Amino acid sequence: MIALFFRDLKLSIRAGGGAMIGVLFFMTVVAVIPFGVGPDLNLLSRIGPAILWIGALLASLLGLDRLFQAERDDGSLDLMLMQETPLLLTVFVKCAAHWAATGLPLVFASPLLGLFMNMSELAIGATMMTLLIGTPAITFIGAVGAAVAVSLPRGGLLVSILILPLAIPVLIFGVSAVYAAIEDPAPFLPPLMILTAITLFFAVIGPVAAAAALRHASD
Amino acid sequence: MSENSLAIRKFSDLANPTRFLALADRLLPWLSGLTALSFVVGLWLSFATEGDYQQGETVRIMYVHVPAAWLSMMCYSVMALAALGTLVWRHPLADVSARAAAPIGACFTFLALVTGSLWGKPMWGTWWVWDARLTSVFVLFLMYLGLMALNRAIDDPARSSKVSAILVLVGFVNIPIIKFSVEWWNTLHQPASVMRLDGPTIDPEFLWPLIVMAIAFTLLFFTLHIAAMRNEILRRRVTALRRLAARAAGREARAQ
Amino acid sequence: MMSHAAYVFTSYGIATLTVLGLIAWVILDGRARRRELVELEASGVRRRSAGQASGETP
Amino acid sequence: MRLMAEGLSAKRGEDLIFNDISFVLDASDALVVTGPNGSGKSTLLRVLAGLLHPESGYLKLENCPPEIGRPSEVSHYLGHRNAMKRELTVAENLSFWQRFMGDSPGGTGVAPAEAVAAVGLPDIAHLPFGYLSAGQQRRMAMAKLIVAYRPIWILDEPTAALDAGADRLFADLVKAHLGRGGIVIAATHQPLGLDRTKDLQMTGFEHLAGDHWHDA
Repeated sequence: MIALFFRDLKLSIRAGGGAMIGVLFFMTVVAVIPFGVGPDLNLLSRIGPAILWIGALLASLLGLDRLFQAERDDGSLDLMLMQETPLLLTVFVKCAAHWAATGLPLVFASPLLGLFMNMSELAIGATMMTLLIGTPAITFIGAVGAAVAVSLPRGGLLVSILILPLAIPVLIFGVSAVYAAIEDPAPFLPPLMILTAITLFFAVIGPVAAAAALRHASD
Repeated sequence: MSENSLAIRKFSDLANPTRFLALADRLLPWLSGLTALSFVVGLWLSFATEGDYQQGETVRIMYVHVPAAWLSMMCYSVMALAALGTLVWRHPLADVSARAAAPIGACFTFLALVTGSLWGKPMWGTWWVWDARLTSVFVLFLMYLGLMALNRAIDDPARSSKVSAILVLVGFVNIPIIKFSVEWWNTLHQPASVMRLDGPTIDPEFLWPLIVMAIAFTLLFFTLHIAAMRNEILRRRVTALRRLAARAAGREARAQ
Repeated sequence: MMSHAAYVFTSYGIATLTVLGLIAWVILDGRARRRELVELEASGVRRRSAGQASGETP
Repeated sequence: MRLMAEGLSAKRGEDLIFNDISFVLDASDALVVTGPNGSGKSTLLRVLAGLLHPESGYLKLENCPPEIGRPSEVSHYLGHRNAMKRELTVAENLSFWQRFMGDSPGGTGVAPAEAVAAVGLPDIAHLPFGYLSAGQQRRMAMAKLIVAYRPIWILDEPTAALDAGADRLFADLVKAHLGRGGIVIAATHQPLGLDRTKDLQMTGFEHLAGDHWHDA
């Protein structure tokens, strides 16, 4: 299992890997927003966390369809299905590797982009924390979409359409946690706790559904 | 029907598409007649009662909006049941019913959204208001579209049935979460100044039209669902025959 | 601003339109499938049991 | 170790590909599956590898260690695709598969370097897999068979992109595996050069099984 984790990590860093694309897309999206919204700083600082979160959501959705597609194309998915180790665990490790390769860089890039959005240190800290907790949930739900769309020729686009409605709670609680941190009256902890609960919930549902979908999609 | 055919026989004889078609042909005229009747009564009732003292005429929109919203939720539960049918009991018709129900569910959800916003305009002054219920119905609408896109993307029904069933179940599990998060989100951003959507407390005078309209909508749903399932079976029959023709042509080509 | 009755009328109008659209879609879809079936039958593709003698077992 | 298949049949989409296939394979037995294209060879092998649910019939392993659940857990599957990552080097690929698959009870895999030497390409283990020619890639895929020990080998046209020299090399590998009491099931057109093999002739298209859609 650890071998799979490090192999996937090595793969995504190597030439063809998706790690860099996710972060670059995240940066371009966030960098473009001020041109649309206009340069006045207090507006930007108010919508900053929301923009960061939406950028992170779209960026992680971007790299998801390659999650199983590459394995299926070169035949290693068949071998993974056959192994004694439960498919659930293999999918979980693959999601963890994918998150480490694409989700984590987003978290590290968010402070830099937070400055773009003229966000206060508190807001940047809160955004980083919520992104750290929230992005795994997106990867786990995305795994279900990727597994469902693995046998489709143009599955990539379908993944984001299928997954977006399911990722809305993560976005809602992520951003509301950050706003709770900034404006004093609202407490910071409850939304954060609910966000963690959602991530843990999807950490179970995601691999289970993805494994079932993979087993049925292998023709 | 050859007995040792490989399709798995499940609890009712409905598992056999041909018997289902026969049943549908017998049932549909009755069902559509009943639907038409209940619609006439419903419409008459909803227009016979005078308007609400506060909302005036617009309360009549409720007679369409609320049943449509119920229907959109009921349709998704029917699809979730069908998803269980495909995965757990491997019922051959379950996927047909899920695939037939998706467009109908999407139309009812669309109807609920449109009538909701039409109701919102006179009362809250805006076409669209991010009220918790409207928003979660909108998310449900997105899920319907996603499922329809998936069903359309996978052309081979045998393989796609299980995969879309899994997605329906994952979506079904998520509905409470989405509902909860939208409620939370709504109260967070908007102090509860928004008037409750379900309007005045329902006194019996409004209850009757509402119930009759709800029954009418439900009957309409089942009529359309059975008819759509019949079409889906015919569509599969056509694809099966086309494959047979291609296969037969292939064999003759090999035979010459 | 549109009068209240106009809203009621529009919402019922849209409702009937959608319902009629649904009914039309179902009927037309059914007819199209039956036409395809008839064409297939005409082009000599026998349904397996309807065509051959019933003796043939799969 | 005995592999028993009883009344296997499988469907691809709506078509029934093959029906009622049974065989018994004891230790060091080889089964060669032959038949025209599209006759269901690959489908049968995918059913044996547990990648495809058979429509009816079952596959059973006898007198094997109890913790083995499905026959696929103790079998190697070499399909048309090589299951190797192009960006990683050969050594990385092989060592990954060795650590990921692990050895079935009753045997141990060889070190990647040794496996690469066994297929006759000892000095290019450091090259990325994408640089190799089709024949070399196929040989490396075969090296994967001996990196992790699996008593049952399921091979789908293993000698497809191979030249004569590689054929002989592969036949020795298979003979060595059979010598150690392994079971080999191969779908191939050219003869594998093995002496004692059981044969299974695939007839091909049975009939359109999706009958419940268009049947009376």
